[in-house]
Amino acid sequence: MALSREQIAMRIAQELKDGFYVNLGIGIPTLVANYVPDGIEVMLQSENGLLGMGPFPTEETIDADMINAGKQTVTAATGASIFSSAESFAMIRGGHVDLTVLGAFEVDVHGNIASWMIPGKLIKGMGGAMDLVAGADNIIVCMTHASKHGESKLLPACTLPLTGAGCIKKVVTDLAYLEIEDGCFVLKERAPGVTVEEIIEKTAGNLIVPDYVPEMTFA
Amino acid sequence: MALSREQIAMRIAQELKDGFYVNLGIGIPTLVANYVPDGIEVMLQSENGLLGMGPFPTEETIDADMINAGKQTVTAATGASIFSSAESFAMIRGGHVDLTVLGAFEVDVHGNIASWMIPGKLIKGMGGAMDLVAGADNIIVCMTHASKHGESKLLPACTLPLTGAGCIKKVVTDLAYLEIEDGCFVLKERAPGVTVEEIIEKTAGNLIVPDYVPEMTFA
Amino acid sequence: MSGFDKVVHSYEEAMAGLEDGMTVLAGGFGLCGIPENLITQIKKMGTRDLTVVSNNCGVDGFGLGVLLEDRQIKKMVSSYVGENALFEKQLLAGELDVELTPQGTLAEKLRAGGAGIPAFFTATGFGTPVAEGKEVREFNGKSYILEPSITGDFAIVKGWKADRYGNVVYRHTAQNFNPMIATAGKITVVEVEEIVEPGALDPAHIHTPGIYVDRVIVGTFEKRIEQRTLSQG
Amino acid sequence: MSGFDKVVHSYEEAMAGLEDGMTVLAGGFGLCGIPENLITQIKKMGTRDLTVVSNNCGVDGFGLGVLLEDRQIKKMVSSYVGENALFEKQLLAGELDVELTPQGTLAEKLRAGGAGIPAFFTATGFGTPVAEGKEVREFNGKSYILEPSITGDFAIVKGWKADRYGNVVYRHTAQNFNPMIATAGKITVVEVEEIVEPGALDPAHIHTPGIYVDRVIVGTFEKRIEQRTLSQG
Repeated sequence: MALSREQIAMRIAQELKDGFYVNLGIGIPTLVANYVPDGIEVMLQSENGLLGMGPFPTEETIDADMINAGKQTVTAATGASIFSSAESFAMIRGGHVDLTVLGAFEVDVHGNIASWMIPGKLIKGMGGAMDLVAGADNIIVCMTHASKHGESKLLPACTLPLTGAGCIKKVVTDLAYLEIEDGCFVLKERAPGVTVEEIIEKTAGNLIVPDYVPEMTFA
Repeated sequence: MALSREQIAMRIAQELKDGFYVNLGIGIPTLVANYVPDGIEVMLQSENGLLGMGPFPTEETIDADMINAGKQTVTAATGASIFSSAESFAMIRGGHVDLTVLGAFEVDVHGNIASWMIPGKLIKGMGGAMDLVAGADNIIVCMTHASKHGESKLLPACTLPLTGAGCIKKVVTDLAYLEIEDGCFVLKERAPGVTVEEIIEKTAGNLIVPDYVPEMTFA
Repeated sequence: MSGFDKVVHSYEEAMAGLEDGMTVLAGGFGLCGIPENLITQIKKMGTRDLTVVSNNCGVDGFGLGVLLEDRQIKKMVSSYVGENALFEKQLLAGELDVELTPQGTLAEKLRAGGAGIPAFFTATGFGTPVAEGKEVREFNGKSYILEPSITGDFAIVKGWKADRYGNVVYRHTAQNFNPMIATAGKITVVEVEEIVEPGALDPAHIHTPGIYVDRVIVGTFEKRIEQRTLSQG
Repeated sequence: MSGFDKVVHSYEEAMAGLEDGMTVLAGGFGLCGIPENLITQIKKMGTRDLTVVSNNCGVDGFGLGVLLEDRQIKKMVSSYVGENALFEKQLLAGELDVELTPQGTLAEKLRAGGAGIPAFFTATGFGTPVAEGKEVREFNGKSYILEPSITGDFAIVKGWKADRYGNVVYRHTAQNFNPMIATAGKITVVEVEEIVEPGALDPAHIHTPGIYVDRVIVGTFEKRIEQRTLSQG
């Protein structure tokens, strides 16, 4: 069975380590915050200028001046700091964020990512995504393995305008966890009940399949 | 009579305007703060990270954590702000300081200034002087017109390593106030009792002398 | 001795000198920390052919979106311009030019502009459409592109508290782009919720030192919320 | 759950990992805001062949000056190195290499290093010995030189108060180079006068967010004054 959005988030959350500073993109990445493993503390960085994002506010504490990068009203956690956009991207560009999780339209075997523009449709803009992928060493891309029409999103080469070049090493899809090495996708884990054959079929880019591909486990 | 150090400072202080942000170098420039004209308020910027430098402290208020760029203990004036060295030089380099006053070994007709190094003697370093002269539009150099041995410090071309190239337009010496225009010194004012002939004699760089050169006046 | 009393008492005074064709830098992220009333004043003035640099362009009918209604904006420099139907329409009709700039690069361009840095290298955008026509250079085996800085004729900023010297503090995440914007305008206008007495702001905790600020005005703000999200229970 | 408890309890722990030949970035301006005890620890450790980046090199017998006594410093990157006889002696004897860097360029190099900017253009130093061997480029008719950024293996920082998350505030002008230094070290160690409870620091007024800080230690400080100047009467 393909993973649900929540399960994708749960699998990504297994990559968190105690003391990590983490930037979570909009959509499935945001859900990762709900599955931080027990015994682990992470701090969420929001690129509009908040390190230490807390939960959503209540009717009593809601404040138009306290939002996250998704423009949602939030709170500040204990130990938070608030700063300018320049300082925020100094952290991001300077490689100080330990893990960045974001969605994508396509990734390819060279670690390229396309996530911000579909020519012919309106361009909404890249926001902070280009800075995030250029600045981070540790990025997890999460997306469905294939489009609704069955077209692979894991490609030999991205077809859409890039967000970043050669910067992606880890991908979690609804079918698998893969790493990108030496111009190939390497299949590391498969979703429970999903066959290696299905993954092979839905991966357009060069795929290395080890002899044994474990199923993901969820606590 | 050549101007005293205090008179040089007084003459420079006449260039202050209400609302100016001013950076004063070490030595005679520091004295300018003592002669701010009545009815005028200026704020002093100290490049170690203080905008709004106040007077020296008392025995009661002295604080090792509150110094100026000359490493003297100071106080903060009302309306002061304190910030990092990067922010301080963002102000300076970005041209936000209205007037910079500093000393020099030599200036020349091209607006070059040498103030930080005498080869063969020890090099102590340029500190913030190179940033100050590169960032400011409005700089007044103050110095003695000639060395103790009578050698002019207003030259056709600086002989010492430069602090900045083509950045000086105004010079106040113990003998005269001069401006630098189109590769010449232009004699604007002379010290009370100092003859045009003495200034000509002690100015090695090309000097333009208008028909009438007024004496400086001090209130 | 009025040199350090930067407080003005009308929005006309606050925006005096703004002319057709100028570049306006506007603080804010989404609708958070935007100079609402200074934008409204630009709408009232009817100034045209503006180049506006701001992370976003407001929404239909609020924030910078209101300047689209009478086509006052010729060009937008932003990182994200979604959530605005009128923007989309004018862009597709070729009535509006847009220069999309990565958010961190935009923030740094504004900081650099205010700090006298004309250009800097960044890895952001290398290998993407953003890099087109830009110099690429390697440092320590990684590729970077050269990005020029941004300055403007006017900077319009939303602060929380200011004193008459123009020292400003921002409230929570309404800080965002405002501090950099404040440094990069030939004329910087800050509107705030409260003007405090000289000395009331702690010198060590001023976000924008007064040296960057030309005019301060106190206003009232709607502070519209874009995504009202509340905790469950 | 100790990931965000960055407090260490000995200076040995604070400087663990420092090795011969490393680059150390040290905060402070003159003797103001210097990490006195972290410097003393380096002296104790006897680490050699260090490249030290700091605006100044202390004075004879205090601050970074103590690292000259056993010739632990191979190279200094500074803007001003006066007031230090031993420094002068070692420099003239060819035992010490010094790279003089304009103060504002030094501050910006450190900020850029921490912010992932490998190089930037500045007008500072154009036409002077500082520009030798550096690329010159014109922007809007003015000449600028390209300056590379600086990062280090260790950053040693003096703060006032910190919490266990590594959030730091500085006191008065003891701030100076410390915030940029804090961002530019692979390992950043901050010594402070007081460690406060989580939540005690106002999030909007933290000078150095904890993301830059690896270790925090509380110490006592001599805070020597270089130029004791008092008002007349």
